[in-house]
This record gives sequence, C-alpha cells and structure tokens, in this order.
Amino acid sequence: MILSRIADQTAADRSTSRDRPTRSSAEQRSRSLHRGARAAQLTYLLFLLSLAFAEPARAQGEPTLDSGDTAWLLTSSALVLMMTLPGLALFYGGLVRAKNVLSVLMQCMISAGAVGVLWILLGYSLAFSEQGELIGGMLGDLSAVGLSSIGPEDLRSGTAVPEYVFAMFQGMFAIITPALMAGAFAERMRFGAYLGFISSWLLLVYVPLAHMVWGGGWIASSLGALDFAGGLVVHMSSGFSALAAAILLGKRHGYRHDPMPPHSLPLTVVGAGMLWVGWFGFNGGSALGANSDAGLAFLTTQTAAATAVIGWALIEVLHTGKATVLGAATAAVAGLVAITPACAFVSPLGAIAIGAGASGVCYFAVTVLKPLWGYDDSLDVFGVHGMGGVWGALATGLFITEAALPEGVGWGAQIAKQVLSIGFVAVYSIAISVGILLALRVLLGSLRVESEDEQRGLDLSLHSENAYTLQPAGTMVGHAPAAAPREHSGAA
Amino acid sequence: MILSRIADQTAADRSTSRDRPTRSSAEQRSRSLHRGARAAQLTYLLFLLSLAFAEPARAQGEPTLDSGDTAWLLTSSALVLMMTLPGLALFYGGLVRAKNVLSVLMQCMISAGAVGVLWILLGYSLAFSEQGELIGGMLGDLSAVGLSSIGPEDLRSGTAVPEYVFAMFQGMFAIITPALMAGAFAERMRFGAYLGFISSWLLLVYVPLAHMVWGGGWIASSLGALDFAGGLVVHMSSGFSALAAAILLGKRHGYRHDPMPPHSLPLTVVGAGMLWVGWFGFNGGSALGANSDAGLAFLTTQTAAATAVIGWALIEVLHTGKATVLGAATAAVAGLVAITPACAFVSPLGAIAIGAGASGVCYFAVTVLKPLWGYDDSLDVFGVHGMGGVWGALATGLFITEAALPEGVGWGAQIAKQVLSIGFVAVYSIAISVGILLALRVLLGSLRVESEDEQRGLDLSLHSENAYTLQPAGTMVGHAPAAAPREHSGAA
Amino acid sequence: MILSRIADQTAADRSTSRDRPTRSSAEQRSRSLHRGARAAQLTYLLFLLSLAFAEPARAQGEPTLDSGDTAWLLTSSALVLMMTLPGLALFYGGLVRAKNVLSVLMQCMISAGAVGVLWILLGYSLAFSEQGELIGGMLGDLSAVGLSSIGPEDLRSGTAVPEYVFAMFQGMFAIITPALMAGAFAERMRFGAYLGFISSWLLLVYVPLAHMVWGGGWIASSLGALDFAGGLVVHMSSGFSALAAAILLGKRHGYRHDPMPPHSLPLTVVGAGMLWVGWFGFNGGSALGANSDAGLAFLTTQTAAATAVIGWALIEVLHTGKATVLGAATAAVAGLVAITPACAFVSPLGAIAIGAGASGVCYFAVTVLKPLWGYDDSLDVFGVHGMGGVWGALATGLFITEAALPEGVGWGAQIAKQVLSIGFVAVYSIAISVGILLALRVLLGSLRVESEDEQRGLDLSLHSENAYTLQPAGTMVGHAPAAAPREHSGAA
Amino acid sequence: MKLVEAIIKPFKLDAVREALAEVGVQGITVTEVKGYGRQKGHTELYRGAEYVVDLLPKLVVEAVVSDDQVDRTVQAVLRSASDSKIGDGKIFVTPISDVIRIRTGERGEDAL
Amino acid sequence: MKLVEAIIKPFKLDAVREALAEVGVQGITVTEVKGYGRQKGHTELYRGAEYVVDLLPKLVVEAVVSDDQVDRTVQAVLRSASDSKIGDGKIFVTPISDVIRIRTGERGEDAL
Amino acid sequence: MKLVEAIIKPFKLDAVREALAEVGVQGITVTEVKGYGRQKGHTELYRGAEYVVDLLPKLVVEAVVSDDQVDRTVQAVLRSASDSKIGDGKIFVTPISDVIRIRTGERGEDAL
Ligand SMILES: Nc1ncnc2c1ncn2[C@@H]1O[C@H](COP(=O)(O)OP(=O)(O)O)[C@@H](O)[C@H]1O
Ligand SMILES: Nc1ncnc2c1ncn2[C@@H]1O[C@H](COP(=O)(O)OP(=O)(O)O)[C@@H](O)[C@H]1O
Ligand SMILES: Nc1ncnc2c1ncn2[C@@H]1O[C@H](COP(=O)(O)OP(=O)(O)O)[C@@H](O)[C@H]1O
Repeated sequence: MILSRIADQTAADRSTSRDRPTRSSAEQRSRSLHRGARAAQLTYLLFLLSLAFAEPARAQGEPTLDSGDTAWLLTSSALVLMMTLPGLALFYGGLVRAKNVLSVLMQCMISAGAVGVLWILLGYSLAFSEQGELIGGMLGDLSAVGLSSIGPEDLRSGTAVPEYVFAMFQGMFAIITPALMAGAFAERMRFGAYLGFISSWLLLVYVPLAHMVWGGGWIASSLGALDFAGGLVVHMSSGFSALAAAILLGKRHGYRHDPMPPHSLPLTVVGAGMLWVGWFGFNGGSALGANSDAGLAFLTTQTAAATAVIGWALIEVLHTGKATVLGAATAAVAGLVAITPACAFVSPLGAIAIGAGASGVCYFAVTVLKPLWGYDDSLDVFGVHGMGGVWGALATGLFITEAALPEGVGWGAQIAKQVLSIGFVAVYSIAISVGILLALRVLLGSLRVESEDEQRGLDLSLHSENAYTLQPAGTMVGHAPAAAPREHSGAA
Repeated sequence: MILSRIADQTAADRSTSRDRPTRSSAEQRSRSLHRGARAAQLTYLLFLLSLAFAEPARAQGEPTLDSGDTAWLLTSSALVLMMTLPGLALFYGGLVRAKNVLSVLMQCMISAGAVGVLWILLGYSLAFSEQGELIGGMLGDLSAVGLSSIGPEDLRSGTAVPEYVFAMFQGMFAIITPALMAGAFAERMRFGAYLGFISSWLLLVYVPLAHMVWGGGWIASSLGALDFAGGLVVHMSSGFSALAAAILLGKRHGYRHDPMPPHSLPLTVVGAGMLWVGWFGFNGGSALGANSDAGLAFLTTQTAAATAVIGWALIEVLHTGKATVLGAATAAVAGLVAITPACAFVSPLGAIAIGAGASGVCYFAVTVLKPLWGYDDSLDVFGVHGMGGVWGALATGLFITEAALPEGVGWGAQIAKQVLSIGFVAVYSIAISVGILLALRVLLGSLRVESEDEQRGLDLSLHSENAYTLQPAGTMVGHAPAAAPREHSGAA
Repeated sequence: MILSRIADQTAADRSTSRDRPTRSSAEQRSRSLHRGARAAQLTYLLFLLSLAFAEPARAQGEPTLDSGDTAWLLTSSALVLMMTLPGLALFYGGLVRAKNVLSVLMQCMISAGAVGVLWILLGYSLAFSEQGELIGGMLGDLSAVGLSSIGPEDLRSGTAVPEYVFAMFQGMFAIITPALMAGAFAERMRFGAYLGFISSWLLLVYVPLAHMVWGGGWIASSLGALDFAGGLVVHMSSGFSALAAAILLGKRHGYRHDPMPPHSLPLTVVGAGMLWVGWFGFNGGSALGANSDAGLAFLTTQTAAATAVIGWALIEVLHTGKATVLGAATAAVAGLVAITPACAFVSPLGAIAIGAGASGVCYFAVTVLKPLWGYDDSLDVFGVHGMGGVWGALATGLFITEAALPEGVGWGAQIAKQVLSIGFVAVYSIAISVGILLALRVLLGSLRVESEDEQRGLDLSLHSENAYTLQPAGTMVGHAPAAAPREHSGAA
Repeated sequence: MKLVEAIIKPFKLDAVREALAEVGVQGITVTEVKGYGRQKGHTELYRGAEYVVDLLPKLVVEAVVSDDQVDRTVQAVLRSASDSKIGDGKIFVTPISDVIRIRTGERGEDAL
Repeated sequence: MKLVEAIIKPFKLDAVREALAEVGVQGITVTEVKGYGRQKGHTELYRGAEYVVDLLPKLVVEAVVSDDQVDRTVQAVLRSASDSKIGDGKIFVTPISDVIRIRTGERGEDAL
Repeated sequence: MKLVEAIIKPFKLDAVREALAEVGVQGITVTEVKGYGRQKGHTELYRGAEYVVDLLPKLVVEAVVSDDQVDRTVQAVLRSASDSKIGDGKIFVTPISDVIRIRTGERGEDAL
C-alpha cells in the first residue's frame, strides 16, 4: 500500500489534493525516502554524497513552502470570499423585491463578520486541528483555538502552504455556506434570529461535516465517500438545512398569489458571473496547490457550468418556448454546484455529463418539486444547492475516472459510499437545523418579522434603510440619536 | 542562432512567452544542454558528480510543472472569464436601453455556455493540437477532440503548465471574442440567430485565426506577424465581423433620430473597471507563466489604458468642452485593445504612445467615421475593437523594441508583416462572417426581431423577462406551464 | 557581503517581506550566517562540493525570479486596481445622490488615468529608485524616470520579482490613494480642480511619504516606525488631506438640513465587498512574495475586517437600536484600514483587537466628532481613513508580536516611534494639501462648481451626462459637435 | 362623467383593482406618488444620523366613470382599501367634460 | 380653460409632442403611469412559473389650453397617438377654474 | 372644494411643503413628472454625439383645499416656489365635486 502510494506520488504531484484530508506525515516522509532510493542507482561515493546533501532537508524533517502553491491558495481564498461578497450578495439581492434587498445583502455581510470571527476563535480548530479528536471521527480538537498554537511559518501538513493560508481558504468556505441558506428564508426572517441561526449552525452542522469529510473524520476515512470541494459539506448541508428553515418559518405573505419577480435581474446576473469566476478558486483551490489537480478542477468546473447553461436553456425552450436570463444564471450555479464534489475526479466529458444532468435535476426541482410540495424556498436554495448537491455527490461516483478511484475500491462500491454519504448529510443537516431553529424560536419568541413589517419590507423594518433613494426628501432629525429610532424598532 | 537563443534563455525565462506559438521541443532541449555546458567549467570530478546529479532530471527528459507559472495561468484564466462575466456583460448592459439590457446579458452568458462546450468538444483541438494540421497552416487537427487524449499531468509543450490550464486560458479567450461582437448588433438580433452566428463564427473564424497566430499556423510561422495577446485574433476579428453583422442586420428603429443614451452608466463604468482588471490576465497571462514577460505585459497594459483615458478626456475637452464618463470608460477599453498585440514587445514609453494613439484613432472612428458612413454599430464595437485592433497591430511594429524584434528581421520589414496580417484578418473576418450570416438568414427567415418586438424591447420579446421590477404587480398564472407563454413566443 | 546575500537568496525566499521598509543588510547577513552554521556541520569535502554547486548561482551574481512570488504580486496588483475600479468607485458612487454619481465614478477613473501615467513618468522614480536621494531621506531620485533604466529582466532588489511588477504593485497604491480623498469633497468640486489637486498631491504628498516609509527614507530607516502596507502612507495621508480639502471647499448646499442619503446602497455594498477582496492583494501583496508573511497578512486582514463588522453592528444596536447595512459596509472598510499597517506584525488575536478598536474609533469619529466639529466630509473619508489610519498605526505598536519587534527595540519605544510617525504624517499631509489647494484656488478662480450647478447635479454640469435614463426622450442634435455643448459648459 | 381618484396604500392595489372590476369599471390608470398627511413618516438612519422621511409611497388609482357609477365606484374603493388606519388615503371626485378613445375617436360614455 | 389629459403608449410621446406644438400648445407635463384596460398584459416567466403583468406602462400627457383650443388639441392627439390598436389610450377633458404662472403671478390664459 | 395643482422645480419641494403647512394645508400628494415649456432643456453627450433633453424633471404637488383656502394656498406656493426664472412652473386650480376619507368614509371638507 505504501509502495503504491509512493509510486503515485512521484509520477506526479497531483496527489496533494485528492485525498487532502488523509495526507499523513508518514506519507510525507515516504516521499523523501523515495528520492533517496533513486540516488542509490549511483556509485557508493555518490550515494554518500547524495546522502550528505539530502541531509539538511531530511534533518529539518519538514517540507518547505512552495511559493507557487501558496500564491494560488492565497488567490483562491480571495476568490472564495468574492463569491460571498459581492457575488452571492448580488445574486440573492437582485432576486428579492426592492424592499428587501438590503436585508439580504446584510445577511451576507454579517456571515462574513460573524463566521469570520468564530472561525478564528473556534471553528478552524474544531474542524481541522488533528492532534486528537473530541468526538471520535466527528470533530477535531481545541488545540488551535484562536489559532494561537500556529505560527506564520508553520505549513499545513500534507501541503506546501502555510497553515494560515489553509485556515483562511477553509474559512472562506465557512463564510459562504451559511450565507447560501439565506436565500431560502429571504424576505421574512428576523435579523437576530438569522445571526443566532448561522452561528449555531456553523458550529453544529458545518464544522462537524467539514471535519468528517476533510479534517480526517469518518466520512472520508471510514466510509470513504469522496467530496473534493464541498458537494456534501457546502451545498447539500446548506440546501437541506435551508429547506428545513424555509418550512419552519412558513411562507411569505402572498406567496403563490402575488408575483414576486426579481427586482433587478442585472444584479443577479452580475452575481452569477462572480460566483462562476470565484468558483475556480473554490474548486481549483481545493487542490491546495497550483498543480495538475487544480488544472483538472478548473477545467471541469468551467465545463460543467457551461454545459448546464446550455442544457437549461434547451429545457426552457422546449418547456416554455423561451430561454430566460434568470434560467441561465440559475443554470450556471446549478452546474457549478454539481461539479463541486467531482471536479478533480472526472474527465472533461464527465464534466459535460454532470453539467447536463444538473440542469435537468435542478430545473425539475425548481419547477415541479417546489410547487408540488408547496414549500416557500424563496430563492430556490434547496432546488439548486440541495438537489444539485445530491446530484453532484452521486455523479462523483457515476463518472469517476479509473485513475481517481481509490485503491481497491470498485466502481459500484464507490457509488454505494456516495449514496450513504448523501443520506447521512441530508438527515444530519435537517435534524440539527430543526433543533437549532426550534430552540431559537423558544428563545426569541419568533423567528419571523411581524406581518406588517414584512409588507413594508425588511430593509426599513430591520435596518431603517432604503436601498434606493433617487429623489431624496425628508428632514434631518439629528446626529447620533441617543435613543432608538422611532417606530418599529423591535423587529430586529 | 541557437547559441544566441540560449543566452537569451538563461539570462531570464521571459522567452517562454514572446514566441509562444513557435516554441519547439528542440529549443527545450537546448536549454538543458546549456545547463550541462555550464557544469563543464568545474573540475573533472565535480563534472562527473554534476552529471550524476543532473541525471535524474535529464533521464526524465521532460519539463516539470512550475507551480508559480501554473498559479498565474489559473488566475489569468479566471480573470479572463471575469472580463466576459460580469465585465463585458455590464459594460454592454449599461449602454443599451433598459428594455434590452437582459438580452445583452444573455448574449454574454450564452457565449460562456455555448463556446464553453464547443471549445472542449472541438475548438481547442482544431486551434491548438499540434500533431498534424488539417488544412496546411490554417487549422490544427482532431487529435484532442473532447480533450480525451490529454491527461491532467500533461504539460503544454513549451511551457511549464498543465495543458488543461492552457486549454482553459485559451478557452476564456474563445468565450469573450464572440461576445464582443454582440455590442454591434445589440437591441435587434434574434436570440436563435445570435446563437447560430457565434457558434459558426467560433469554428470558422476564431479557431482558424487562433491557429494561424498562436497554434503554429502561417501568420506567425510563415508571415511572421506578431500578436502577443490577441490584437488580430480577438479584437480585429470581432471588430470587423461585428461591422459586417451590424450592416447586414440594418439599423435600429429610430436610429439617428431618437437619442439612445445608456440606461445606466454606472453599470458601464463597473464593467469597464472589470475589463481593465481582467485584461491583466488577458495580456499578462499570455506570457504563459509568471515571468518577466508577464511583468512587462502587465506594465504596458496598465500604462496604455491610463494614457488612453487621459488622451480621450483631453480630446473631448477640446472638441465638446466636457470630458465624459462614457468617454473615459470607452478610452480605457480602447487603450487596452490597442496594447494587446504589443504588450510584451514595447517599452513603457512605447505603451504611452500606443495608448495615446488609441484614444485618437478610436475617438475618430466613433465620432467621425461612424456618422460619416452611417452604419449602426450600436455600441461601437468596430470603432473600438476593430479600429483599436488595427492600430494596435500596426503599433506593435512601430514601437517594437530592439530586443523584441525577431532575429534577422528589420524594423521596416516587421511593420510590413504587421500590415499584411491586418489586411488578411480584416478580409478573412468580414468574408466568412458575411457568409455565415447570409446562410443563417436563409435558414431562419430573418436575423432580426419583428419591429414591434424591437420597440417593446428584447427582454420581454425574447426572454419574457423584465430587468427591473421596482413595484411588482400582476397575477400568478401557474407554475411550470406546459405550453409556450402567450403572446410573442415566436421571436426567439 | 555579496556572498552572504547569495546564500540567503538561495536558501529561502521569504525574508523579502515582513519588514520591507526596515530590513537592513545587517539583518540579512545574520540570517544567512545561521544557515551557514548549519552547513558547517558537514565535512570539509562536502563543504567544497557545496561551494562548487553554489558556483553557477554565484557566478551569475544575482538573485533569480521566483515564479510563485511573481504570480502573487501580479495577482495582488490586479486586486489593488480592482479596489479602485470598480471597488471604490462603486462604494462612493452608491453613497452620493443620483445626480452626482457619475462625477464620483469619473474621479476614480481619472485617478487611474492621470496617476497611472504620472507614476511611470516620474512618480515611481521619485519614490522608489535607490541610486541616490534628491532630498535627504525624503525623496528618491530621477534615475528611473519613464522607467527607461529598468528592463523586463531586472528584479527589484531584495525581492525575487521583476522590478516592473513591483513598480505596478506600487503604482496601484498610488492610484487608489488620491481617489480615496474624493469622498470628502464629493458633490461639489470642479473637475479641473480635482485633476490639478490629485496630480500635485501625488508628487508632493504621496511620493515623499512612500519614499520615507517604503523607499528607504527616514520614517522607516531613521525613525523606525512600522507601516507594513500603508496605514501612514495611504490611509492617514489621504484621510487628513481630505479633511483639509473638505474644510477648504466648504459645506454642500443644504448640509445638515436636507437629508442626503445614499442613492443606491446596493452599489455601496458591492463596492465594500470588492474593497474587502482587493485588500488581500493590498496587504498580502505587500509581503512582495507568496510567503508566510503574505499568509499572516491575509489572515489578519480578514480577521480585522470581520471583527469590525460585528463590532460596529453591536455598537449600532446599542446606540440606535438597529444594525444598518451602511454601517456594516463602513465597518468593513474601517477594519481593513486599521489592520493595514499592522497586518504582518500582529497575531490573529491581535487582529481581532485591532478590528474591534477600529469599529469603536471610526464610529465615534463619524457620529460624534463630525457633527461636533461641523465639517462636511461628505462620505467620511477622515472618519474612516484618517482616524482608522491613526488607530492602525498606533495599534501596530500596541499589538506587535515579540517576533516582529525590530532587533533591540523595546515595546514602549516602538509605540513612541509610531506616535511620532502619526504626528508627522498628519501635519505634513494637511500642510502640503492646504498649500496645493490655496494655490489652485488662485490659479482657477474657484475650486467649487457654481451653486446652481451643484443643485442641478455634477453629472450634468460637469460631464453633460445622466447616470440613469430609464425612459429615453429628447432630440438628436448632431454627431461630433464642433463647439462646446450649450449651457453650462464652463464649470469643468 | 366623473374622474374618481383614489390615493391608496401601495399594497392595496390588487384588492382595489378587483373590487373596481366587480362593479364594472373597465379601465384604470395607476400612478406612483408620495403622500404627506396625518400618517407619520418613518425614520431612516445614515451613519448614526437620523432623519424622518415623511413623504410616504402611495398609489393613485384613477377611473373615469359615468355619473351613475360614481357611488358604486367609491364604495368599492372604500371596501377594498380601508384598514381603518391612518394613511388609508383619500378619494377625490372631479367632474369631467369629455372623454375620447384615441383608437376610435369615440366620445363620451362610449369611450369608457 | 380645460385640462386635456391624454393617456398614450410610451413610444408615441415624440409624435404627440410634435403634433401639440404644431397646434400651438406651449407646454406639457408628462407622467409615467401604468394602465389597465381592454389591452391584454404580457406574460413573464420566473423560474418556470408564469405570471401575467396586466398593468402596462403608459404616459399621461397633460396640457392646459384655452377653451377654443380644446378641439384642435384633441385632434392633434388623435392624429399622432393612434395606431388603431387596442390600448392606444384615452383623452380626458376637465374644466379648469384657474391657471397661475409661478414666475410672474400672471393668471388665466396669460399664464399658459 | 378645489384641487390646487402646482408644477414646481424639484428642489423647491421642501420650501413649498413648509409654506403650505403654514397656511393650514394638512395633506399633499407629490408626483414626479417631466415638463416641457418655455424653459430650455439641457444638452447631453453620447460618444461625441449631442442631443437635447427637453423634458425636464418637475414635481407636481397636489392639495385639495376648501374654496376659501384656495387663495392662501396659491399665495403660499407663489411665495415659496418662485425664483423669478423661466421654468418656475404653473398652478392649476380645478373644481372638485367630492372628497372621501377612505379610513372613515367621511365626506366633503371633513375629509380633508
Ligand atoms: N388635502 C389633501 N390634498 C391632497 N392629498 C391629500 C390631502 N390630504 C391627504 N392627502 C393624501 O392622502 C394620503 C393619506 O392622508 P393621511 O392624512 O395620511 O391619512 P388619512 O386619509 O387616513 O387621514 C396622504 O399621504 C396624501 O397622499
Ligand atoms: N375608465 C378609465 N379610467 C381611467 N383610465 C382608463 C380608463 N379606461 C382606460 N384607461 C386608460 O387607458 C388605457 C387604454 O385603455 P384600453 O382599454 O387598454 O384601450 P382602448 O382605450 O384602446 O380601449 C389604459 O391602459 C388605462 O391607462
Ligand atoms: N399648458 C401647459 N399645460 C400643462 N403643463 C404646462 C403647461 N405649460 C407649462 N407647463 C408645465 O410647467 C412647467 C414650466 O413651464 P415653462 O413654460 O417652462 O416656464 P414658466 O411657467 O416659467 O413660463 C413646464 O415644464 C410644464 O411642466
């Protein structure tokens, strides 16, 4: 086993990423051993010399920072934040009615804020520190609380990048995932309830799943399910949790009677474009280096998104006679969601299949499943991320290449592992989310704004602001009021 | 010749890019030879040792992935997609009237979709595979159809990056180029006609030109014209084809009688900003590595754009008394277009000259040439990309540095080569584009929407959507209608 | 000396960045000595051999380009331009009234243009060329005017990146800094006055400060104050100069009587998001390589911004009862400003302290200080950049880690140095800015537009354009008018 | 004929339109306006500053009806637009001297 | 004096304005409105769902004219705004009791 | 009762509203419109081309007042909206036959 691993290693550097959660320092060591072996082909003197020269590196006993890998992971981290701010904020902001656009932007901003802080203080340690596990296979430990135990020079084990950079890259994932859910209960949730929900959800749903899949936990190591860049951890988890939240919160006033068209489709298209671009960091960066896996992930990501756009447009033309712009934007995201778990495991043609499948699955979820079941998932988080995530996780098994199949696992067996992981993540996400929300409901009285505040719009009710003021009018009252502003200060 | 080349190589790694189409494996080999030569300065023992140590690398006999180069090319690919989505979409979207903004956004989205898929299936192979040419000097071959023959570990020959990454970088160019044309016939073309046009155009115009200039074809290898990042392939080709399309489609209803001001200049400025930023990937990435050429290209790109902004503002103040914001945005793009073919061949001061020239040439094209000739190039694609491209291709010869001049070619001779290439690309683009459009007209009946649909706006007519809905009102009819929506479903 | 340099260079690439202003060659040497010591453990023969192998590198006598460092600095440069275009343009554009949005966008565009050109011609040389200083410790020299003395292959000394790339990275800083000031006197300054102001300011304020802090001048080398990425040079300088300009120009018509709410908060949030993302290039790129300092800077940047968002929201809830979206956007920028000088000198927990402090300091400046003093700093440039910059420069001393403290300097001493540098930059910026503006007032008659033009809006008055035209109406007059447009052509 | 002009809260539009259709009003014209009256405006915040926006969004629904339809029309609006809250709005009734249908040139009640 | 109020299709504005100028109308005031009448609305799509928008964009052109100018004004609108298609719009004529020019305080027809 | 309709320059709104409040007008309705009259429009530029926008932004302020309040109302507008410049606007006074308050159903002057 170790030997075959080694062979794999030297043949190319792509291994870095595929099994990034399981890379051990043993493996690292085996690499340098192998290099020694090559030197053994030389004469004895040369061998000694080679030993001598190899010594410093071996004595140090640790890999060195690779500036190219680091450059790419820094870039990827920035791109993944761009997916949330401004990407997702715009995508969602354009889709709601004009009176609620700020509330959605705020949900994205505040996720960057709250999760940003929590991740440093607690989240990263619980998800990724590897000293000893708190709950067997489900959580990391507290050894990196506040990141105090990590220095700027420390590299993330199994990579050639600083652990700080790895922590940031993962932190950006932690920021976008709760924000994704905001689309499902948009236009009705109280701000405090949202803040409470995403904070708890981060620690109780996201962090455990991240550990189980990427941090050395059981989904990857025991079950053996594959999720390269977050189909399970990011999209399924948020999609299914969002569905639960949408149902618990109830439908928007006027749902399925009044039309609630996007107030600004251009914003949504811009957001979709930024999500697309940022996703290269999301998937490509998950290779944790600028290597051939990153290249493959980039290529399949682009290809799946492109195919989904075409697929969705085709379905629409057949179904309604018109290809819509919102359809294209939605399709791009659906394709990107679906390729996420699979992006470094499938071929370019596999990516086309996954993208095409995503357009079918998500179109069905959004136009048939949702009206059939009658829930009000405002911006189709479940239809796109939940169902797209399921399809992607399954398709990872269906379209995996020979080369990417883990040693000794058959194609059918891998599919079974994928199905199991899908079931687990769906049940886990829904169960814990429902628990959190019920607890919050007890704590806060209600998760929803008052009906009148909902009609007036969340921007004014929750934030005392108006998104667009084309013709200013009014009266200054005073700077820095000591008291809460008049009327409706209770809804937040 | 080989010797001087080698010297050039070792002094720095910048060569990678300048002549990226012509890099041969012979040249690659010469590099390692040179390294051997240097070792010969040492004593015999040391020489043996050096041989011994050099052995592994030489035995492998192939270049290895450079993570820094790969990181930059991945980043550049993402930046170039950002130029289309959301960059160009915003730039064009802001310039049209509010009733047509979605149709323009859709044209950009669908280019990413359709070209994205076609590129994987066919385009890349025809443009860049080098096994054997289909039509001498004009097309690559079918050996990389579906990219099936390429693996994630394969490097693009002559570079230190995975071929997948190279394919994506080039694919992003292939996506933006047809989308650029959309500005010329904006606000009147049918959606199906657009899709048919750009798909055919990709394969019949873009792919051959890309091969001729970058894929080893005759413009670079036989003619010897220089086009570092796509002045000929991207801007002139799209600009001249767009002119042909604008004329064939005819003028917009009310053209030159009704004012058709941009519906949202802020969107346009944002788009211009993103184009500017993305262009660093476009030009800098064309060095195919994070090397000194990339640095030079970045610097000249920035400098030419900045100069054009100032130049255009100055011309406007002299001509109309006011510097306009749309002028500044247009100027930036004009400067970027013009520096594109020259970016790694000229000095910083050369870039200033090219940027200044671009503002003059494009301002003249847009304000004098267009009204003089009377064609309706809605958003001035010909004026900016066509004429800017001509100027850039010419200026590449005019301002080329000694160091960048190909061995044995005089300054005047290079200018002549540039002029020939300009003529060829202009004629080729127009001829094939006209052919495609006439064929499509026969096939589809008409390339244009009905006059009433044009007046109502393409967003509603083609996509049954409204860009902005500030005060929603209406009646839900039903989810997932089985039939085409009522009224005007035929125009798409 | 040369020997130690080389050893250093080859051994590792990270030293470049942390204390780029203060890095002395002494320090350089001490590091390489240490590594030499390690080598001394080997036998004599091996030592000789090592010498032999080191030979080629030493023969070349110069450090080599690191592709990973170069990739990251190229990326960072693009990110920093994105901060201005479209980031800052959007942030400011959304905050002004609809009639002035274009004037603000234009100010950002024209900074990219004018500073972009001036930087190449003169600015870079005066700030960063190191041959000999013009005014002792205050300015560089003229040896790199027009960048003519620098070639694409030249590396920036002390780094492994091309000097061209370094020049561009620094150039992007030079572009955003004057543009930052535009927020303070928004909605009332003449366009020509603005252009004159920022051009002079660049050469008389920015360039000297950049030299003093980063180019080897006295603030870093003699005083020993630390400013990793521009708290003094960028934020304090622009914030204090902006305050002076706002006061000199006088208040907007109707200030503190009419409400002047943002015309589009979504634009502002998008801009804030882009600033946030771009800031990773700003701070992370200031490490001048993809090294552990870049990682640390990235992490502290993200953490401080996130903390400030949460801190500001908390303050708002306590103070007014509501957390606002504009508050969150402002807070993000405040946190980013404050961490800028400190980003590679503090721990993650230090970053949390700095971010929290920033929200307090800037909230106080904006809501208490401004109404108290009564100046009209339209978009709170002083409150956020000026005061945030002061806090950041101070906090750099307060929260600096042991490891980051310069050799032989105590904690208290460093704080004193920081305080001195704050005082110097405040006084210098205000004094020179006032001088420039008074001179321009004499030269141009007035810095402000006419009162009627101000009420009509600067977009129409200065640029003859309208930001939004949802329902076009009017009459074409003619293409390319030979004369200035009628009415109000004098204000620009 | 009379012009019945109802100033209503925006979210009442659908209800008013339905009520008018029930009593036989064939066409309406709707304008977005801002209203100032007894109803208090709302407070907005801007970087710690506070201001009152006292012009509130309203819709004006205009229907020209024959004289004998006026009462029914007014009743329909009252029924559908009232929440018995301040700010529910006003109805103004104005005499109209003529109505012409542009398409056909018809005049008077035929043009409605 | 009378207020002539024409509800027209938006793209007819230029034609109507020119026609009014020809018959001597010196000033007009234009309002963007939404109209509901015999003309059918259009369908929009939203993620596979379909809804009808039946309030269509219209413009109201208002001109106050002297009594003897009313007919010419109405004719000018009829000429310029009609396509003989449903939805071409309506003209309402209302008596006005006074007109005042704010600039000068002039009253009555002098103020037009 | 009369409807007093003042077409004013947008930036005069606050002054007019205050003046009306002073003379006892309790409520107003404001509409954004575009006006065309003696006042010249402005030139805009578009890539070197020039066009005149002659529809200028105006606000219509509507107040329904009792007959004896009409004069005071008109005077208040004249005072507050006039700059003695072309384009200051117009006031139209129209007779109203009835006013109803939606909230209470009150009619006539009680409803104001
Ligand atoms: N005298 C008036 N003239 C014109 N419009 C009025 C007048 N009074 C009220 N309005 C309009 O009616 C709306 C509702 O009036 P308001 O006084 O707030 O409530 P209510 O009608 O319930 O007493 C106002 O917002 C305004 O648009
Ligand atoms: N009774 C009415 N009161 C007020 N506005 C009306 C009335 N009837 C029609 N309108 C306006 O006139 C427009 C055109 O009317 P419509 O019935 O669609 O066509 P037509 O006038 O050709 O019969 C409508 O959109 C509406 O704005
Ligand atoms: N006859 C009219 N009917 C309707 N509105 C008018 C009429 N004349 C002028 N207006 C409105 O009054 C505004 C001011 O008129 P204008 O002729 O420009 O200036 P003044 O009232 O100072 O003579 C115009 O923009 C228009 O909105």
